[in-house]
Amino acid sequence: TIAYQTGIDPTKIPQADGAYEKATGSQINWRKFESGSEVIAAVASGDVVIGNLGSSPLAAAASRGLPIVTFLVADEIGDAEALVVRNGSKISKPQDLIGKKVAVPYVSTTHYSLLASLKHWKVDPTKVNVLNLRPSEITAAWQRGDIDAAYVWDPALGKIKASGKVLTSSAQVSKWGAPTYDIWIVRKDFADAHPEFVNKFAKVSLDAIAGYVANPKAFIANKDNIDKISRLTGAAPADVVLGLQGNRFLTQKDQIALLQKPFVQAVANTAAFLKSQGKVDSLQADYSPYVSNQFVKAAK
Amino acid sequence: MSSLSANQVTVRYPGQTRPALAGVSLDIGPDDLTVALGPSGCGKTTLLNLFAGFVKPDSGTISFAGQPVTGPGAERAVVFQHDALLPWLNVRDNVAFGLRLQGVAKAERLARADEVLRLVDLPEAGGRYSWQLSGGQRQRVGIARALASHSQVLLMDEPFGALDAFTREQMQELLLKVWQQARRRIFLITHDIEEALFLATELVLMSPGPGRIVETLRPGFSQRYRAGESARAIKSDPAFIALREQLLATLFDHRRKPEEELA
Amino acid sequence: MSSLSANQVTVRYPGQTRPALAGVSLDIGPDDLTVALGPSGCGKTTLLNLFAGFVKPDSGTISFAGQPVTGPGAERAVVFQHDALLPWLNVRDNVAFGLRLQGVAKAERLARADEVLRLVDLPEAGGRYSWQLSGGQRQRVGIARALASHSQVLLMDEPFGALDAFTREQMQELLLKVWQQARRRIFLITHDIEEALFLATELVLMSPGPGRIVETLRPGFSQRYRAGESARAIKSDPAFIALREQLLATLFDHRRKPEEELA
Amino acid sequence: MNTLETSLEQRLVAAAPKGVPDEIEAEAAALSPSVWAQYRRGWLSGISLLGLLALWWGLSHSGIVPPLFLPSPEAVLAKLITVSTQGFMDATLWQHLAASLQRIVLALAGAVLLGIPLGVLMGVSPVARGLLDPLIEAYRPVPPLAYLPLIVIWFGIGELSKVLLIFLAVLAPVIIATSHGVAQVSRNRLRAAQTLGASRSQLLWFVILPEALPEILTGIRIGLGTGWSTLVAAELVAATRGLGFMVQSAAQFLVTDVVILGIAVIAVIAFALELGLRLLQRRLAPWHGQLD
Amino acid sequence: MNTLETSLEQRLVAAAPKGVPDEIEAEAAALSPSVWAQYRRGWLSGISLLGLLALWWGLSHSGIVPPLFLPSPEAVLAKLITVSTQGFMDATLWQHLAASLQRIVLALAGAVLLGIPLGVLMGVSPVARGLLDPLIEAYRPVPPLAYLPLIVIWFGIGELSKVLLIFLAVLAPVIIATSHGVAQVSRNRLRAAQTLGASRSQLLWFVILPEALPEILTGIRIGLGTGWSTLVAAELVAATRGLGFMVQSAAQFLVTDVVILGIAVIAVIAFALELGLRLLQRRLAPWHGQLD
Ligand SMILES: Nc1ncnc2c1ncn2[C@@H]1O[C@H](COP(=O)(O)OP(=O)(O)OP(=O)(O)O)[C@@H](O)[C@H]1O
Ligand SMILES: Nc1ncnc2c1ncn2[C@@H]1O[C@H](COP(=O)(O)OP(=O)(O)OP(=O)(O)O)[C@@H](O)[C@H]1O
Ligand SMILES: [Mg+2]
Ligand SMILES: [Mg+2]
Repeated sequence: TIAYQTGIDPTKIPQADGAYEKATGSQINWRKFESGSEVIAAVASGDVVIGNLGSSPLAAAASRGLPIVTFLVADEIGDAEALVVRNGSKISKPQDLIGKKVAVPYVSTTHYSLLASLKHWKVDPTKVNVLNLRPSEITAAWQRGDIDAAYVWDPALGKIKASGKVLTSSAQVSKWGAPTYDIWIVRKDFADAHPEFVNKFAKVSLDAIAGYVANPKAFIANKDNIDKISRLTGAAPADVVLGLQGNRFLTQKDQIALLQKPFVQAVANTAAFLKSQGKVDSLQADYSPYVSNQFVKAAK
Repeated sequence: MSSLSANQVTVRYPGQTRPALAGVSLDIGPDDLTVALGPSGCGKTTLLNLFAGFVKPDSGTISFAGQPVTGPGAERAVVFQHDALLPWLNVRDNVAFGLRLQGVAKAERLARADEVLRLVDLPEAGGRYSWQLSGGQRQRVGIARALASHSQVLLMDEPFGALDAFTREQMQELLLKVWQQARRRIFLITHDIEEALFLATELVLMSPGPGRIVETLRPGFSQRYRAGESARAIKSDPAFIALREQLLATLFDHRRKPEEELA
Repeated sequence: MSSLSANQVTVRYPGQTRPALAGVSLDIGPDDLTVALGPSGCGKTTLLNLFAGFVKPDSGTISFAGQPVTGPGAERAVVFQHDALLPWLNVRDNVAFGLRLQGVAKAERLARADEVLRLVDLPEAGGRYSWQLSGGQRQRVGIARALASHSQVLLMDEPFGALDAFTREQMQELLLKVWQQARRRIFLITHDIEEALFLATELVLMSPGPGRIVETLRPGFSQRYRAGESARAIKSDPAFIALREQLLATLFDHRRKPEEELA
Repeated sequence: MNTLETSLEQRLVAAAPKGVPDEIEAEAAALSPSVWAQYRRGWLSGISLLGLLALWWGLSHSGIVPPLFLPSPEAVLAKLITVSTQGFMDATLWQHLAASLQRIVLALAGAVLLGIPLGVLMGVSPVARGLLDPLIEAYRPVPPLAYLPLIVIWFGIGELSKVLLIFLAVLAPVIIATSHGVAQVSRNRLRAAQTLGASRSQLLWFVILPEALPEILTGIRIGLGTGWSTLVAAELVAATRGLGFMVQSAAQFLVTDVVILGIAVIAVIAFALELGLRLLQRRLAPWHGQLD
Repeated sequence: MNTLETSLEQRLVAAAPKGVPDEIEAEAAALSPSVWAQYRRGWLSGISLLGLLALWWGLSHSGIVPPLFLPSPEAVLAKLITVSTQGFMDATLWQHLAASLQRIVLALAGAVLLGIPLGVLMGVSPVARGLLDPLIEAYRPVPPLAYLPLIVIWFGIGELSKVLLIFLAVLAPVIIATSHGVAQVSRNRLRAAQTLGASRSQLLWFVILPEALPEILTGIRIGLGTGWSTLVAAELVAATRGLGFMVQSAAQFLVTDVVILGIAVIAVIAFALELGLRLLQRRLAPWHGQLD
């Protein structure tokens, strides 16, 4: 069984086509999850062996010592997640956020990104009124003018951009040293027992990503692709296009490089950050056991 | 004119082929103590329910003091066959309940309740609850509740059915005193022929299938009691005994002819 | 030995200072039809509840055929003061209920129910529900239910209280027939002195405050009925009438001395 | 709530109806004296639902609420057609409905099969009540969303977890209502049955259960309501089909018309089940509400 | 469920107790004949809770379940101390508790103030029943998670929305139980009061409400349970404090011990409120369960 979320990326195409099944020669149960913490719970229960989630839930899970390995990066989040301030909220620079209401879904990558940007701006997070809202409620609250800013993803992002302006986006935050990713994890015992399955899984994914990276315009122009993604995620076709454009997808070469020191560092940073926020009790001494590029490498 | 009257009333319960009452007329005047006597299921309770306003006739009318009766009202107090006391109130509060509804002050209504409880020979039951009483005690609380109210009519469904002979006679005398002093019209159902004879100014004999009034008597013994004769004396008067035996024979005769009573 | 007996039983209800029964002993033998008579609240129902196994004595013992009574049982059928019929069953099924519990086949038990319903003069009420009956009809269904079962003892709490004179006499005769044929022990509570005299082989007079047995009579008229004399004849026998008047006087005497009956 | 009870007005005023029923219908009529009253009530209910619809229509067309949050009835109707033919999230409306219904029915069956015996036990035995009561009272108030992760960890992400969650929501009301109903059985009727020789189990089957039946059915009805309302929570767990899943997925992508459609379908289906249960209640316990 | 009802066994066997109460205590004793039975029941409840604790301890120490999923009781106890002194998510346990309690109490008060009159109306008038019944039946089964966005758009992200959500969860059981209780008031008692001159409103205050009271309180108790169980959903709406918020955040960070702690606190507080309500029920309706 494999857990996926409704992130928008090219690997949804082989998923829709049944290419994963063909390549691995086994039956795959695809299950959709709402949030990273639920994926973690499912993976922990043993019912799910491979799962898709954001990097900050991963940091939380790894800090709790869950036996999982990150073997593939779906994308690096770019402009698909952004901090938008509402027109009329009188926020023009980061310092204006003080005392304002900023909504994020807690424990999501945007939560991390928001806090990271506040740190970058040297704004005291305790002086900003950070509220926990799910994307659908963010849209509703935004409409009423109950919140002044929000850090979310599409389609809520698209809706609120219409009456606001982007203060920063994850592409920016990434440059400030706090990148966020959508990644795939695998249970360690499963990876040890069936490495070839994980290899094949990585290969199919990488091929799909390569197909997109090679010519994004053509990919998007192909209505068939968009429809498949739309059907799997429930997103409107227009939102699919935005989603694809808003993220940076990494080729095999990039991934091999990333899934070593840099990514371990990113996870460690995230975890340390969560700890400083009092969200995590203790840190692991070393996060490298939770990251491996061997499967991406083997996917040749 | 100021009487409680049923005029050609017919009542048919849902799903029954034969009416429970058919074309019954009865008039309870200001000075009347009307007693209904008749076999089980002949419609006595149904007639009382009509007077009380609990049941509406299918045809015919019920009126009180010239006004049609459309529902229950404080001027017509009822003593139920099965007490219908309020279990969350103690006996005293149950008896005072009618006065409380009328807005009588607490001290006054409780004093009145205690007085009436003495009358029904339950002077010390005031603090109890109805489920702590015996059958006959409950019945007397029900009577006390009706007596404590200032109704103009008393409708009583076998009020003394669960009482021993002595208490019963006490209650009969009490009832006659109330009738005489307060001038209330009274409609009473009983199965006790002696009681019916002793109390009634007007005695109606009813018969089932369909329920109707077959005979009306005016025994007149209650007037003698009112005039000062003692209850014992009246009940052992040979005239009384003769009438009792005669009535008994009538009732038995009526019943010996096989008549179906149930539809 | 095979009798139903109370031995020095005392019952005190929670929160009451005076016991409802104090040191009562009573033995109902195989051929007995014991009748209890006494003022309201003297503990008759309490005594019946002890025999039925509904109430446990605070001291003393209840035993049946040598065995202590620890709870209700099929050998002791009860007719309740307030019917206690099952509202989800029609009259016929209510009457057949005891047989159904015993596993009697449907056709047989319904036939038996119809037969007993005829005996209590309700031949056509079988298909109705209890809430569609008059007070007296309900009471008779309760009697029929107890009669239909094959109990060895019948415990009856004012079973004929809501019946007219004619039906009442019918039921009395029915009861005597049952007693005579089926040889059931019977314990019956009544407020009707004539009824008590007519039915009882043993008549216990009870008195309240605390409840106790003050006198025991053995009238012997039911044996005469069993021997073939007619009910009317017995009841108009001067000996019967004399005893009735005497008993009435006794009861009235007992009561005239003011005794508090409530604690 | 309960179409069975005669209304207060009926009880206050009169017992005798106007018409004279046919002799053949006599018996049946005796059991349902208020056919007319019910007919009139159906009519009133229609009015109030129409009113709700009108309010919705008015609100959505007035422009006070943007269509993103309250799509118009027409839009939802149109969506009904597309979703039921083309589907949403890889399944048609009917497939979603079937998946959810199956879960609800399984959970309900489980809750009834376990809850009624437990409730009876608690109503009958003070020991059972003493032991079980704190357990039920302890789990009952805990929000399903709070123990969702625990359920997933312990029972996985299969159907079991989803059904279990709904089951737990239905169970408590069924147990509570059953034990309440059982504990209120008339003492005199119990005694009467005992003196007719009823064994403990006969007492249960022939007196306690029939008398508690209306209350048990009320408990099931309340339980079914809470069951439906945990549907979304249950289908947060790795569902691929189901109305709750559909609503939740649609909400994530702000496809509000599908959300409202899902809500409406849940309301309609739950209402239909509720009416069915009431009918059952009326069939099984016609005597209910007829006593003094 | 209800400590009020005499148990079946009590009702089956005997009315007369063993001891002879003091004359002074007589009156009081008459109202609570089963003090001893209750004492014994408390003891049994203690056993069953201890059993639960032992099971938990055993499971968590056996190693079958990793502590990440089932922390040991000691760990949770330790967490209780840190969370109540140092706090979690920027607030101490007591602040979370206070925030949630305030919401629950407000919602409960609202539901009682609105639900009882509505329930009475529905129990009394067939017209009100016809009109209101479908509305209640339509909203009742809808999962709160599904209409959360609508609540936010209409009522914002303030306390109102949170309280409203809990309020709606409590309201339905209160209305249902009230209308059910009102509709079951004894016809003869109503008639008796009418013949003593009770006006419509006196009937309501002096007969209908007292008689329906035990059932209304049962409805409130059930409603309070469902209210607690929507706490997490309610506190998804931009809460910064609250037990539901605490549990939800902890679950997302996999801080299982805080999740369990939150669940335990909810259970304990809800249980305490429940016991209070039962006590109230016993005080207000001592006669309940005493009738044949
Ligand atoms: N709700 C009802 N539905 C159908 N039939 C009924 C109903 N109530 C009473 N009856 C029938 O109507 C007839 C008259 O009943 P009613 O209660 O008036 O008799 P009654 O004279 O008071 O008898 P009793 O002396 O036994 O109390 C009876 O045959 C009874 O079976
Ligand atoms: N549950 C109870 N709690 C307290 N006292 C009670 C209870 N039941 C009965 N009593 C009292 O016990 C006494 C005897 O009651 P019991 O019912 O045996 O009288 P009874 O002889 O049957 O009277 P009746 O002829 O009026 O039915 C009465 O004084 C009554 O008030
Ligand atoms: Mg009658
Ligand atoms: Mg008695």
